[in-house]
Parts: sequence; C-alpha cells; structure tokens
Amino acid sequence: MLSTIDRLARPRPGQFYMLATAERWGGGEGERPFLARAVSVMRTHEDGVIEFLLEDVGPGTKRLCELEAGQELTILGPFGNGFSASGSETLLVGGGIGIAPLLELQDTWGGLALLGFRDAEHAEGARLFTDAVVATDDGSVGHRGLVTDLLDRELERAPTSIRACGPPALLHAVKDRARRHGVPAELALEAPMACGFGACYGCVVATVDGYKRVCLDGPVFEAAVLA
Amino acid sequence: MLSTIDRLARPRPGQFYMLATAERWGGGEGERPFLARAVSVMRTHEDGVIEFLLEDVGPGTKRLCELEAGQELTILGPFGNGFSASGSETLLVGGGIGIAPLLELQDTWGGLALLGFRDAEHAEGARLFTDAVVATDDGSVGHRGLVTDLLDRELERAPTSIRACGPPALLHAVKDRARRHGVPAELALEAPMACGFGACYGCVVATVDGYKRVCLDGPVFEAAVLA
Amino acid sequence: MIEFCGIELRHRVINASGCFDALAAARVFGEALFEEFPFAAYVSKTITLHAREGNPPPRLWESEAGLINSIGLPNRGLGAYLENDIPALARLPVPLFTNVMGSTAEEVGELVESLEERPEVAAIELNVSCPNVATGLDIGADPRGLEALLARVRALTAKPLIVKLTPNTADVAACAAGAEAGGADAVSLINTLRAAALAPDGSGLWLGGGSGGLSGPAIRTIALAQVWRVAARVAIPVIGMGGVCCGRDARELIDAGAALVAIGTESFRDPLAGARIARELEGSFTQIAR
Amino acid sequence: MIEFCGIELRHRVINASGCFDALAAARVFGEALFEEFPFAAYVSKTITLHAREGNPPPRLWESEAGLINSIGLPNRGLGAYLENDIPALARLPVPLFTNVMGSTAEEVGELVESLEERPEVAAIELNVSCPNVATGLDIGADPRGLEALLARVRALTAKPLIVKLTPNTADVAACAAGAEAGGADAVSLINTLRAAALAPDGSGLWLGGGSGGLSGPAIRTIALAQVWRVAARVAIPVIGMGGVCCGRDARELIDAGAALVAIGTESFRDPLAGARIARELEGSFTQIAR
Ligand SMILES: Cc1cc2nc3c(=O)[nH]c(=O)nc-3n(C[C@H](O)[C@H](O)[C@H](O)COP(=O)(O)OP(=O)(O)OC[C@H]3O[C@@H](n4cnc5c(N)ncnc54)[C@H](O)[C@@H]3O)c2cc1C
Ligand SMILES: Cc1cc2nc3c(=O)[nH]c(=O)nc-3n(C[C@H](O)[C@H](O)[C@H](O)COP(=O)(O)OP(=O)(O)OC[C@H]3O[C@@H](n4cnc5c(N)ncnc54)[C@H](O)[C@@H]3O)c2cc1C
Ligand SMILES: Cc1cc2nc3c(=O)[nH]c(=O)nc-3n(C[C@H](O)[C@H](O)[C@H](O)COP(=O)(O)O)c2cc1C
Ligand SMILES: Cc1cc2nc3c(=O)[nH]c(=O)nc-3n(C[C@H](O)[C@H](O)[C@H](O)COP(=O)(O)O)c2cc1C
Ligand code: FES
Ligand code: FES
Repeated sequence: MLSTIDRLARPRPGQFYMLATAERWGGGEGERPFLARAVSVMRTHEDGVIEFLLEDVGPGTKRLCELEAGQELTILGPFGNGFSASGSETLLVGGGIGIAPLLELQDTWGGLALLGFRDAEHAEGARLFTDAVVATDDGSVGHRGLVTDLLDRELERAPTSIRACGPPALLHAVKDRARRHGVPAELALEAPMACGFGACYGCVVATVDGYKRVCLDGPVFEAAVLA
Repeated sequence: MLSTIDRLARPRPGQFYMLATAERWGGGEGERPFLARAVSVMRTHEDGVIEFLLEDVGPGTKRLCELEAGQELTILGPFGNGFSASGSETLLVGGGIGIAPLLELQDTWGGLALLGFRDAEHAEGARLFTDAVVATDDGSVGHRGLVTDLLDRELERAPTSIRACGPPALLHAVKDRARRHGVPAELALEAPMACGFGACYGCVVATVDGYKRVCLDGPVFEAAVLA
Repeated sequence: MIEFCGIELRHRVINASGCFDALAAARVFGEALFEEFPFAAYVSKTITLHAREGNPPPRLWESEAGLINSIGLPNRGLGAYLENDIPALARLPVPLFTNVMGSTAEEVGELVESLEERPEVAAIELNVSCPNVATGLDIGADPRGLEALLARVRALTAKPLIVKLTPNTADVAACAAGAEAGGADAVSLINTLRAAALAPDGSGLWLGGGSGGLSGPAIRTIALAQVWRVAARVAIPVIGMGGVCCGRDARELIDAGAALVAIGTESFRDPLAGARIARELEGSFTQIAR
Repeated sequence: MIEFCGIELRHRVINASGCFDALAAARVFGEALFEEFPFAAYVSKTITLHAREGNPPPRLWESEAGLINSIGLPNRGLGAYLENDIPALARLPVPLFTNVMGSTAEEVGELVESLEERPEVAAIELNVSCPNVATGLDIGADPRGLEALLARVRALTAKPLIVKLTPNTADVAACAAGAEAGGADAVSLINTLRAAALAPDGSGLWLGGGSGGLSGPAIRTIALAQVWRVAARVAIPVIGMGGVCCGRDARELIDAGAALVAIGTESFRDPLAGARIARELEGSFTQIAR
C-alpha cells in the first residue's frame, strides 16, 4: 500500500495515476522499469491524500513496493474516465488487485462488494471494505470457489447495475452474465501503457466501433461496447 | 570508504578489483552504471578484509558510495601487476583519489609519501599514512601548492626510486622529473575499463612498444616505457 | 526566436511524430496546454491517404532502457484530418508540421498536394519508413529511389518538405544526400529501429504486429552517430531525435549537427519534457570542433 | 552433447568474437580456466592478414544499458596467430573457431587457405563488417557481393564456414540468404551497431576511432528481431548474439531460431557468464510456435 498527496485534483472512482520513483527507476530485472506504471486510486481523503494498492508482479511494482516513507514519487494524473455514478443497488465485483478501484467506488456511492482472491493472504485487502462478501480459491476465507459464484447468487436479486475490475477471465465472466441477465455493467480494464494520457496509442482495446485507447476512453467501458 | 573480504587472494600493492553492487546497478544518470568499476586496493588486513577508497565522480562511484553495510557487492579480482617491491628510500607520490594504492604500498614496504589534494576536506585520507607530507591547492593543510613542489625538494636527497598514482597531469610531471634526475619511477595508470582482465582491449595505453592493456600489463608501468 | 526553413520557432525542441497527441492532451490536461505548449512546433502523427485501424494489441513492450512499439500508424485518413484535425490544431500557439506516409509515389503526391492547399500547415514531413510492396524494404532505404520520390513531390508544394529518414538502411547519409538532391528542405532522424519481443508465456512474438520499433535511451547513441554522419554529408538542416531525455542529450545532438531536436518516448514519461529540455538547453552552450 | 556443423559441443553457449581472450584469461585466472572453460567453443577475436595496432584510445564508452567500443581489431596478424596463438589455444578443452577479416576477396581467400591447413581450427568465422574501400559500405551489406565472396572462398576449405553478418544493412535476411547461396555453413549475428559518443568536455567525438559499435542489453531486442528474420529465411544454422545476459535471454534467441548463442559484453561483467547461462538454459524448455 502506497500513499501520496494530490492537492490539485480530486480523482473519481476508477481513475488512475502513472507512478514512478524519482530515484533508481530502472536497473532492475532486464534493466527495467523504464516507463511509469498505471495504478488505480484505491482511496482518497479530504486532505488530498490518495492511497494505492500495489501487488509486486514485476520490476515496476517491485520498485514501487520498495519505496520508503519520505522518498520521492513521480506522479502523473488523475487519468481516465472513471466509473459513472452508481447507487446502493449496484454490485461491485472485484478480483485480486482489481479490488482497488472498487473501494473508492463503495466509499463514494455504496453498493455491495463481491471480492475474489487466491487465498487468505491476498484477501487481506477485503478488510478495507464496509460491506463485502469474499470468495477464495482455496476456501481459506469466505466462499470456497470463484467470485462469480457469489455474483450468480446476487443476480437473483436483480441488481440495477454491475461495476467490475479484475483479471481478464473475471471481466469476461461478468460481461457474459450481465448480457444474459440484461443488467448494465461497467468494466475497468487494464492494458500495457506507455503514457496514460492518449499520446502513444499503445493501450487500445477492441470495441464495437474500433480500437479505443484504454487510458483516454477508459479504463472503464460499458460491457456492451467491448468487441 | 568501502570494505569487503577476499579469502582466496592476497592482493599486492597497486592491484585493483572490479566492483559493482548486486542490486540496482544501473538506473542512475544516463541509465548507468552498466559495467563494473575498477577500484584500487587501499589497504588489506590479515583476516582477508580489503579496504577501498572511493570518490563520487559519476554514477558508478556514486552507487558504490551509497552501498550500506551488509548489502551485496559484486567483486572480481585482484587484477593487474601491482607495484614492484620497494624500500624505505622510495618516494610515494600521490594526488587525490590516487593516494589509495600508495597506502597499501607504504604499509608493505615503507617509504615517505608526498600527497597532494584540492583542499583540507579531500586531504582527510592522508591521515591513514604513517609517514606523509601533504600539499593542498588552497593551502588549508600542509604546503600551499602542488605536490610536485614537495617532490622537487625531496629529489635533492637522491631517492632510489619513485612510485606515483594520481591524475594524468601529476603522472606526467613525475615522469618528467624522474627522467631529468635519472630516478626510476613506476606509475599506476587509470583507463576506462570494461572487463579488467584483458578481454576487451579497451584500456590500452601507448608504450614504446605499442599499445598495452592497462588492466593486464599494468596498471603499473615504468615511466620510461610510456610513449 | 529560431529560424527553421523560413519558419520562426520559440526554441529548438519539437515533438517526435506519433509521440504526442495535442488533441488528446488538451482533453486530459485542459485548454491551458494550448497556451503553454511544451514544443516549439507540433508534429502530427503519420497521416495516410485512407483510414487505418492500426495493429492489434499488444502494441507495447518495455525493453532494456527503451520501448518497442507496434502501433501500426492508426489514423482516420487524410479526409478526416483535413476536415476535423486541422481546424482544431490551428488553435495551437505553434506551427503545425504534418507527417504523412504513402505506399506509392502517387499516394505521397496526393497527400502533399492536399496539404499544400492548407495555410494552417507550416511544413510537411514525409515518413519514408513504409515498406516498398515490391522489394519489402523501406521505400526510404534506397538513395536513388528517395531522390526520385522527392523530385516528383517537390514540384507539388512550396511548403518546406522534411524527409523522416529510415534507420533501416546500410547508409543513412547516402539516403539523406538523395533526399537533398531530390529537393528536400530538411531531413529528420532517427525513426525507430526494428526490434522484437517474445511473449513471457512462450507463445511466440509478443506484439500484435509481429516485430516493432525500438525507441528511447537504448537508441540514443545510434541516433547520435547517424545525425553526425548525415549533418556532415548534407547542407540542409537536420532534425535530430532518438532517446533524448534531458538538455544534455539534446545538446549532444545539436553538437552533432542538428538544427532542431525532437522528443519522442521521453514525452510519455513527462508530458512537459519538451519545455523542460528547451529550458535545460538554454543553459548549455558547448560549441565543438566537428 | 550438441552437434553444430558436424562439431560436437558440450552446450549451446559460446563466446562472441573479441569479447574473451582465452590466453589473457589464463594468465589472470590461472590454468584452471583451461579445464573448466566457460564456453562450449572458443571463438578468436578477428585475425587480419597483417598486424594491426588498433584504434587510439579512448576505445570505450558506457552508454544507456550498453557499451560502445572502438577497438579497431588489434591483432598481430595471421603469421603470429598461426605460429604463436594456435599452439597455445590448442590446449583448450573446446573446439577452436577462428574469426578472420579481409578487406578484399583475395585477402579473405588467403586467410581461409592458411587456416584450412591447421587441424587445430574447427571452424572459420568470416567477419564481413569490414568497410568496402570502393563503396564505403560493409562488404557484407550487399547480398550479391556476399554470395560472390562466399562462392570464391568456399572452394578453399572443407571446414565449416560461418559468416558473421553485419547489422548495418537494409535487409539482413537477404544477406544471410546470399551467404547461404554462396555456400556458407552457418551465419552469426548480430555484430555491433554503429553508435557514437561525445566527450563530456565538448571537445568532439569521444572515441579515438571516431564512431564505434554498440553492444549489450540495449541491442538485445534488435538482435532478437534480426535472428528471427534470418532463421525464418535460411536453412543453415544461426548463431545468435546481442545483449544476452542470462539464460532467459539465451532461451529467447533459441526460440527465435538460433542453434547456438554467443555471449559478448556480459562476459566483461562476469567471466564465467558462459557457464552460468548454459546452466540456466538447461532449466528452460520453451518450445514456441514460429
Ligand atoms: C488502468 C490501470 C490500473 C492499474 N491499477 C493497478 C493497481 O492499482 N495496482 C497494481 O498493482 N497494478 C495495477 N495495474 C497494473 C500495472 O500497471 C501493470 O501490471 C504493470 O505492468 C506492472 O509493472 P511491473 O513492471 O511490475 O510488471 P511487468 O513486468 O510489467 O509485468 C506485468 C505484465 O506485463 C506483461 N509484461 C511482462 N514483461 C513486459 C515487458 N517487458 N513489457 C511489457 N509488458 C510486459 C506480462 O503480461 C506481465 O504479466 C493497473 C494497470 C492499468 C492499465
Ligand atoms: C586501475 C584503476 C584503479 C582505480 N582506482 C580507483 C579508486 O581506488 N577509487 C576511485 O574512486 N576510483 C578509482 N578508479 C577510477 C574509476 O574506476 C573511474 O573513475 C570510473 O569510471 C568511475 O565511474 P563513475 O561512473 O563513477 O564515473 P564516470 O561516469 O565513469 O566518469 C569518470 C570519468 O570517465 C569519463 N566518462 C564520463 N562518462 C563516461 C561514459 N559514459 N563512458 C565512459 N567514460 C565516461 C569522464 O572522463 C569522467 O571524468 C580507478 C580506475 C582504474 C582504471
Ligand atoms: C509509440 C510511438 C509511435 C510513433 N509513431 C510514429 C509515427 O506515427 N510517425 C513517425 O514518423 N514516427 C513515429 N514514431 C517514431 C518517433 O517519431 C521517433 O522517430 C522515435 O521514437 C525515436 O525518438 P525517441 O527515442 O525520442 O522516441 C513513433 C514512436 C513511438 C515510440
Ligand atoms: C569490445 C568488443 C570487441 C569486439 N571485437 C570483435 C571482433 O574482433 N570481431 C567480431 O566479429 N566481433 C567483435 N565484437 C562484436 C561481438 O562479437 C558481438 O557481435 C557484439 O558485441 C554483440 O554481442 P553482445 O551484445 O553480447 O556484446 C566485439 C564486441 C565488443 C564489445
Ligand atoms: S497509454 Fe499511451 S495512449 Fe494510452
Ligand atoms: S579492461 Fe578490458 S582489456 Fe583491459
């Protein structure tokens, strides 16, 4: 978990920042990292403090996780469209590190969170939510199985809409169910990003009307527009 | 000042090691450092501990200076020929960071050290010597002026030989005086090095019989053989 | 003020084509960007005669001190550019350079002719890194072919013609000389170097487009060598680019003979890099023996 | 055991020419090196007909994730190599590949003929990155010229002929095909890419030789792309090199189609890199769709 201050902007749920360390960004595995890394806003505070949730999956997140209190962070943002406003009848479906943007979303507009993790250790983050049901692959916490099992159960109660963030497989499953149940869903996508502000055209995703830049037109897309 | 242990070899005065940090070597100014850095043995101890003296002149020495106790160092060596044995009548002439190899030399074979520095702060290292005369450009310690002034004085006493290490200008001045006074001199040279063990042919210096690799045939050369 | 091919520029730092989208940036950073634009001129990304979707993702790979991209020149085509982009870009406080690419001399001619009619366009940059359908080599890789292409389109416009040379050639200086002989007003280099990445899961080439182009610090010293050679060979001004991250890097390209310096990949890490590097440049005044 | 052009090798990792001096290493690390040699074969640095002093210093510049060298192929010439080096190198526990360069077809022929007579030499590598006096381009940059050169020297030896391709060409795959058509038994790539550095004090080009060659991690993805293209084009085995630092890098070149992997610059940082990378390679078995 990492936190910094942005006095200029008040990010909206689902938006992200591009983060890098000011010192020794680079020189890790394969001489990386080189570019900044996209990281979702997990939680914001009145005083402008912004909190991020990081999982060490490579040289960039590793370096960010190593950052010690007081060391300089290079930060650009907030970027992206973010989620549209939702209500208490909205289901928030998150998997793994994908739970981050859903916390700020719940803090802002409420809604029940359905969160899936590998195991108890990774499920730690769920504690931050005020209202959440958890599933773990190994059953060490909450429901043993997939978060989509929880979603199927909740879908009976006819939620007004769904907001999801997590690994591609999860988003795919959510998109699928949303269509079948005719429930509108917004999915927060990930893509490799070089800039974060529409300059490189590197982060595109296929939609019903062609490739769109995830950083500029997303990262949140209506499930229905994704090809 | 940096120290490490080499249980395998007992380096001789004038030899050097190639040093790098195991973590985050790279990612500094200009994405450097990339290659290891040549560093002279300043002092050795019975238990195999070797001490180095470092001056931060760029990304490599900067990173090495940042190294904290216990952090891993990548070390290759000892390399180079080192100085030939000398006696108490030998003059040791050093300038700046070039004083490092002369300390081990004095500890081993004695001799009076004539040391030149920019100012008092840089002259700190002189304290390590048992028998040394100091000159500083600003006169903040010892003689105000060049170390070669001290050398000229000492040359009157007809020393048996000279050993020198320091910036090119100093070595040039020593070579000059050695020739004029017919006193044999050994100069420890520096050159940009990629390997340190004769593999790259990158560190050559011009001698009376062609280019020689400083890392392999040096870093110590008789003044007379240098072209 | 600096003068480049008769165009007045605030300083020597511009953006590299395809590395800064002024319209997207305005959406993200606000209209203020139009007042304090980081670059002395705005170079559009490559425009083609017909719309292109670009390559399938993934389009990016982070390599050792660099970036490999396989974007595939997505753009809405000349028509949309003339109709929508030019009016919007006309609000920029700096001159507009339009970068175009055609796969045949006819296409290039058509692109140049239509831009000639637009006063908003200050200069035209020709991207000749497009593979020649016949040989498979970049159309800009052969000095004679390049001279012929220039000779042909030169007649179609009075605007400054900048040739964005391809680095995928045996002799970039000869290509620059060919462009000059054909009537180019300036050359720009280097474009990205062909590179590839493999998917971590062992499923083959990572990039949707197959191979891609390497940019960033990794290619800086290659750019420096090519700019040096080209500047020594031609009399027309040279726009140097490739891995420039700071004022010192820019100064080195200028010392190598570049009149202007373009910033590409570094703008991804710092959208204000152009202004920062122009500031850092002002401080430095090396003038070296060539 | 691995088989390469009829030669048995312990593993797939050899040294890149000019990046490891076995005789110097034996002096520094002791005779033990001859027992546990880090490479599966020893490739000599380039030998020329006549002795060469090499370029004036400075010869090295550390660049972004790489190294620029301008060594200038110093060597004592063919005569001294045959007389002094070969007998000393014969004590190596691995096959000896001798790398040679001539500035004319006659010179190359003379070099190949004299090596043909020496049983200690297992294979001959032709460095064709030498500038052609007429065109100024590398003699290996033109596919047809390369084919002609090979056709001529092929007749002079029964030993495997490896052509060390130059990356300074518009189409490396075509050059590889030319070498194959001329009768080469294998190709090796990539050689260093032309690069330059400026002296920090503003006094001009830093390297005594003017420009130099870039190696190391910075060029790894360029090497990967060229090896992929060449392996897809020719049937003869490919020796891949360029920025390999670890088993994963070597594995990627093999996945791209290389039969052997050569280690250059990384051996400067770790003289035992060859053995380490060979060990790391054993662990990995990606086999990918090409
Ligand atoms: C909008 C958005 C929001 C995000 N929010 C968060 C967040 O809140 N917390 C968080 O931890 N992460 C978040 N991410 C993901 C994170 O930005 C990426 O995983 C990032 O790539 C991690 O960098 P790394 O160097 O640690 O790992 P990488 O080395 O980049 O590996 C991550 C993945 O990228 C691919 N990859 C591997 N090597 C390379 C390479 N050389 N070049 C390109 N791709 C490669 C592989 O598929 C690998 O699984 C977000 C991403 C986006 C787009
Ligand atoms: C045998 C030997 C013994 C040495 N002993 C010591 C010692 O005991 N203590 C000590 O502090 N130093 C010692 N040195 C010097 C040290 O190894 C070099 O100064 C080294 O280059 C420092 O690396 P750096 O990255 O800190 O500085 P660098 O950035 O390498 O700058 C050092 C000098 O190298 C040149 N330079 C600048 N940039 C580059 C570049 N990109 N590529 C190549 N050259 C460049 C410039 O002339 C600059 O003044 C020794 C050198 C040798 C050869
Ligand atoms: C993501 C990306 C997109 C690019 N698109 C174009 C383009 O559309 N047209 C073009 O001529 N060059 C294009 N380039 C090449 C750059 O203009 C520049 O020549 C190259 O990136 C080297 O500069 P740099 O190292 O500063 O990025 C692109 C480069 C990148 C990284
Ligand atoms: C210092 C140095 C000297 C080299 N000398 C030669 C040489 O004599 N002959 C040759 O064919 N290649 C030579 N090369 C090129 C290497 O063999 C290799 O092709 C290149 O360095 C890329 O591999 P790397 O990135 O692993 O170093 C040399 C490279 C370096 C760095
Ligand atoms: S990350 Fe560059 S356009 Fe989206
Ligand atoms: S440093 Fe490589 S030969 Fe001396």
